[in-house]
Amino acid sequence: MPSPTEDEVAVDPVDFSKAEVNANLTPDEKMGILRQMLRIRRFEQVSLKYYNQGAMGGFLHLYIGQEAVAVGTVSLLGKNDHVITAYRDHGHALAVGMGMNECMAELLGKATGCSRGKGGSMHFFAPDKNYWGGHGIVGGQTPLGLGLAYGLKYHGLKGCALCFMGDGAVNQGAYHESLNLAALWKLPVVYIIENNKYSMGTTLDRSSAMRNCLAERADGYGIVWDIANGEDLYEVRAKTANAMRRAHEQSLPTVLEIDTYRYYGHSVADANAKKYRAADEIERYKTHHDPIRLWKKRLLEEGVTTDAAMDAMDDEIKLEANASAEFALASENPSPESIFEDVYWEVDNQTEAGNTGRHFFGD
Amino acid sequence: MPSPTEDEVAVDPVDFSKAEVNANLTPDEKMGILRQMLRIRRFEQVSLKYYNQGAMGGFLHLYIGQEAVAVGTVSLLGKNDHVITAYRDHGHALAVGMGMNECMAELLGKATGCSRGKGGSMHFFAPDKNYWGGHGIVGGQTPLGLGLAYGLKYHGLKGCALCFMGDGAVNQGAYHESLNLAALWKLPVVYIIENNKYSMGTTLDRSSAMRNCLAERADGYGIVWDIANGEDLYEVRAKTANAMRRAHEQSLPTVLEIDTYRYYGHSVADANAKKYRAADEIERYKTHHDPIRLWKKRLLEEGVTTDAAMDAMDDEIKLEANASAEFALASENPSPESIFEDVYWEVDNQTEAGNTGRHFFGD
Amino acid sequence: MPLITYRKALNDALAEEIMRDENVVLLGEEVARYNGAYKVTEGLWERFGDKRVVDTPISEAGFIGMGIGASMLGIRPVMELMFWSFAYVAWDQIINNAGQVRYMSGGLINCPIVIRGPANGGTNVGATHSHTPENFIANTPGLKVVCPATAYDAKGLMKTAIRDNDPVCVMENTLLYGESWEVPEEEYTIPLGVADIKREGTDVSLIAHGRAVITALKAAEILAAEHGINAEVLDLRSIRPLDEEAIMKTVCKTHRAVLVDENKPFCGVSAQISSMIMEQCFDELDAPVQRVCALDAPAIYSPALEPIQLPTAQRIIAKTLQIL
Amino acid sequence: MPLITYRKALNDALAEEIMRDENVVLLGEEVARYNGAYKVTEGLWERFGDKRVVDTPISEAGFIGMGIGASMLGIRPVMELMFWSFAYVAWDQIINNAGQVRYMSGGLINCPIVIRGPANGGTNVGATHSHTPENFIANTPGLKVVCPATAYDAKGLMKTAIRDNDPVCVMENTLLYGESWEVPEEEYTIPLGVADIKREGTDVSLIAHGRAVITALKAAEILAAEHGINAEVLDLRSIRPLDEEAIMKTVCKTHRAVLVDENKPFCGVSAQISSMIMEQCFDELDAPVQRVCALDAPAIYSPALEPIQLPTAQRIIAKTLQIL
Ligand SMILES: Cc1ncc(C[n+]2csc(CCOP(=O)(O)OP(=O)(O)O)c2C)c(N)n1
Ligand SMILES: Cc1ncc(C[n+]2csc(CCOP(=O)(O)OP(=O)(O)O)c2C)c(N)n1
Ligand SMILES: [Mg+2]
Ligand SMILES: [Mg+2]
Repeated sequence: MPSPTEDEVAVDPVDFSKAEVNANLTPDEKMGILRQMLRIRRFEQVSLKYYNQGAMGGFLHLYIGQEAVAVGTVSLLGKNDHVITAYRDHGHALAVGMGMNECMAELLGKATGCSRGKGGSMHFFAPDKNYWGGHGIVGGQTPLGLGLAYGLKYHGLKGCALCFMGDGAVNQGAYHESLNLAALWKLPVVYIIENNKYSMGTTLDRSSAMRNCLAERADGYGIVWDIANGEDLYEVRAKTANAMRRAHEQSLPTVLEIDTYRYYGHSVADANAKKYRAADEIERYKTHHDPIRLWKKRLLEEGVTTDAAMDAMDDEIKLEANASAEFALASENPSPESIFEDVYWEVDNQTEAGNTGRHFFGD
Repeated sequence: MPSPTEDEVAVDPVDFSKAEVNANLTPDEKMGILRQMLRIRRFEQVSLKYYNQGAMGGFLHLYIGQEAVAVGTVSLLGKNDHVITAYRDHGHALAVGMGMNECMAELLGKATGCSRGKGGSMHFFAPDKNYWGGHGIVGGQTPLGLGLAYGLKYHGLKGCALCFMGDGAVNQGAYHESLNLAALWKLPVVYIIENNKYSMGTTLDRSSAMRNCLAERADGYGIVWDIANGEDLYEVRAKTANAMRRAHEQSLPTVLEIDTYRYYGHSVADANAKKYRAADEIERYKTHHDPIRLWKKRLLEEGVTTDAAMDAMDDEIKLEANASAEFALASENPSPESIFEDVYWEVDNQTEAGNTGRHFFGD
Repeated sequence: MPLITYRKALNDALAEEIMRDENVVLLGEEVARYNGAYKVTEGLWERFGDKRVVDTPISEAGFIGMGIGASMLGIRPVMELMFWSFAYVAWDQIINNAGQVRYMSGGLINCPIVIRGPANGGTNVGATHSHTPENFIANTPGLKVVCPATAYDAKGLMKTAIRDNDPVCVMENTLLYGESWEVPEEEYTIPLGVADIKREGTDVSLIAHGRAVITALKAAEILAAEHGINAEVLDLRSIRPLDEEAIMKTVCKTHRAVLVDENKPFCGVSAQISSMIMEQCFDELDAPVQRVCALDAPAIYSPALEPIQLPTAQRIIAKTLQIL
Repeated sequence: MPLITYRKALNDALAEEIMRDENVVLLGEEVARYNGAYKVTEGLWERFGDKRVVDTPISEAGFIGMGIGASMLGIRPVMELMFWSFAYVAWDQIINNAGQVRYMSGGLINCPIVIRGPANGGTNVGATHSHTPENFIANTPGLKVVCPATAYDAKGLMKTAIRDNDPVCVMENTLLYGESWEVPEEEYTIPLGVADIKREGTDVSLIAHGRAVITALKAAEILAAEHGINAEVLDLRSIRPLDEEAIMKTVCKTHRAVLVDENKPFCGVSAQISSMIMEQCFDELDAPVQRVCALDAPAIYSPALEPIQLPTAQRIIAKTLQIL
């Protein structure tokens, strides 16, 4: 059903490891991919522990189970490729190279957090790493992603914007407006629908009408689309590479739907996490479809590494994660005065504009 | 390209006059259709005259050229079928049977207007005739139309909502949210895209990305769609009847795109009306595709009537239109106090709720 | 009277109205099978079934607009916004369709719809999730808005809102859902547009709505205990319609007012109240009316800081002492 | 100085900024080939081409959000809303994305975007097309908003808005587009946050913004001619940032104020100004501050009535006489 176009790279339908982007991977790069997936998982497991201890406020939406999507896609990014996503954003943040320290500190609302304690779990940002957040309003980031692509094209840069979203987000109007604009103006944006089959407690079939899949709605705008199995890192990379090439070479958008699964509830506060999904469904995914487990198996099969080496890597990452918690706990809270910082650029930078007229009211 | 389904009525592809809804039309009914189209045209021609004289404010969006769409579709409505449209709403208003007097008076902002002078050209309403307006925000009426369908289904009534919109409106997010809901909940709504090929001065290809047509976007939601030639009354009726049957019998939505054309500018204030369209394009439509001219030709061919009879009808309607202007001009302006009427039902009806607390501020 | 939570009071109100009127239908994200993101609709889907309690996709403009359309046909939809903050994706539907269609039709149409959900900061969910748009709703003639501060008020106002023939926005508060108050077992309703003196006093009027009422009551206790000041606390309950008389009455009684709301200051509800007091009882005032609002920045996430961004008893006390 | 129209002044400002900074791009419905629904962008597409002046589909949420995203990468989009009323379909993008992203990112991002278009009633386009949301925008820390009343101000403020590194909303007025004022030929800018005394006076301060300034000036002339009252007219120009000092100064000078705006009364801009005056110069006031706003109903269509729904010189005069 996906609409193949002539610019598609022919890939072996059963083995995406042969796709050019994968065939060229060095053993080091393959280990790097494992490292990133493990960093996400261990970071989030530690965050969960502290959330449950009451060290954080608000929501904590865990990405565990979906790691291959963020890591596989982000592993392809070049200098002018940008990333933006929704509130389930820890995975993408770590994948683009953010440090666990500033991420964990953000969860604890500390001044050392990546967003200085102002954003929390849903709002990680690292523009220096082409990472534009972290957005809490479902679908709200989809026009922003388009804007990144517009900016690239305006500047004449060969790059693209990967704009991630959930399966529930496809029913927000802003996304459809964005699809039309992307197609009309040939903007290099790749919409990646991380289809984990639930929007909160609502199953896909109760939230979205479709013919065969969500990405297919792109057809109506003449946008090329594809679906990928999110447990297979090679497939994620191969199909994302196609979309990115389409963006880079032809300045065309793509909608890529990636099948995946989250192990935890919608957020940690989701009391119903085990009610709307059968326990064995979750078990089945953990056992048979876990992206980290499957990637490890691959690496062993390919003779890239050994169990011992992977365990050592994992241990090191666990230490890193725990250390980030120490760092975050030891960090200062933001000062009360900082409440009024980061509202206006002109005020923060004490420009003449920032010093003219009253910018803040009340007292 | 339209997606045919088994419930479609087989119609002769070249002659829609054979479709059941058309084959059963009596001569009187056929003359009734002509009458309604003429009423729209003559009403608007008179309104244009008074608009140009400065008797009206705001906008005047003329429907002339598109008459077969409103009249053809509305001619099929039964007791539980409802209509809602955008700001180009005079045609639908007259087609559902509103009087020229209250419509013309509304244009002049008089107390005798259908909306008591509060709505103007864009906001004609007649709930007693199942006509729910007249809405000025592009696409804003599309969820309302869905709500009418929801209400019908909730009440267990066999009916449907015809929700009209322009070709430019398909790019508003609310429409897409509505499509998903319509499909998901099987709501008896028919979205009718009156594709007159321009949204203000923007041509279709500069506003909408598509594969083949606008209606096709419905595919992504698994909604049946179709396209119709809006100059052919029989075709409009045949295809609308299919959609309505689908709504009535199966409680399913349809998107029906009807090709049509407006002779005047976007609104009468559209100074560029002749800049973004070649003069001969407009001429061609008037000469070869005018729905009234074509319908008259049909009626003559079918021997339903004579030129003289049609001329007599037209004269009578012109009188009616002119009389409506007299009526409107002679009507009173609304009183200044009426500014505060029709804001709250409870206040208007002087209920206890309406008399409790302050409802209006300032003085 | 039994003590029940604000959440349960709302739940009871919804259940009672569903039973009373077959046109009442609840719609919203996760309201049915999930029992509501904040459990306000708990058990209702099980009791009343698919027709009366409906889960929606994440399409606020679509489903709220749909509810408005259905209300034109006499359905009485009660729409849950998981957060009122999400109303901004449906803003056009709320302001232009629910708010203006009666007017534009010269009174031919009315929209008996209720839009409800929590509108508050204080739970560390960040700037996009902490809006309190009662000021904007009240700015719009055609709409009504209430902000109950207690379980008793929540139930009584919700029932009235559902029976009202105009669009009513009910702004609840996640921080209050779990708090308990006395609520009678027998049926009652509370009219819109009637404020409530939550504490009698003589020296100063603290005028508030929503959770700010609770904060004001705390401040009043401290003012009494530590400063010998006897504050009256007026709970507006309903913002539009507004009980202007009650405001004037308390101000004429105490001659001093401190207004408390959780809006951002610029054009917050308290700005309106202040300007009204100015216009209508200037000569009664012994001191300028003071305002205590949220600190004027987007809602901060940091759990250490967010509590001080909202009005605190301390800030209310400081403002009060300033004018006494 | 040449007399030029408000429209032309904006057009010149846009042209000059397009030439000055290659990152400035105009986007909006009909802004390019059609020359703008209200001709503000007339000739710009012909002069500057497809890259710099871009027609958009009718997708306000999509294209405004896109502009915000592009601004994060250093583009300086100037987005036209054909009417500010249409902002409500893009409200989430404006409030939550343009308004909050800097804060939520701890200052890592800024959005140098301008959103502009007319925001006014008075042209018989009905309730959905006549919104004046400067109060809501100003309620939102993170956003800025200006409402020029003259061609001179329109040009100077527009240029500053485009150069400002924060999101700035410029609210124009279709009734002013065709009016002319003196505008210097040499380049100038007007800082945001600086009010302007449009008429010196001693007896009462008329404080206004946007077209209400023109109405206030008319009222001042009549007050002088017919009542011997010398009114000062302060034009706020910029609502956020706000020139509070100028407000206090004029009030301390005249000791009486009548506030005029075209907002609906409940939480209109004048409510905020009134409450500020109350808090900060209560003792300077010889009479309660008065407000003149739009009559509190959705904008009526009727051309016979709409003019009286907006503030009139007569209403300003009546309020003034009441406190003098
Ligand atoms: C406009 C809006 N409506 C509702 C919500 C509340 N909400 C947050 S996440 C969510 C579910 C989204 O599901 P999906 O898009 O599938 O993403 P996932 O959580 O599965 O990653 C909902 C309803 C919101 N944040 N924004
Ligand atoms: C949300 C919104 N954006 C812009 C406008 C201004 N506007 C009114 S009609 C129109 C063109 C609509 O074209 P189309 O949908 O094709 O309908 P037609 O006028 O051809 O009947 C525009 C841009 C509006 N009313 N609402
Ligand atoms: Mg999901
Ligand atoms: Mg059109």
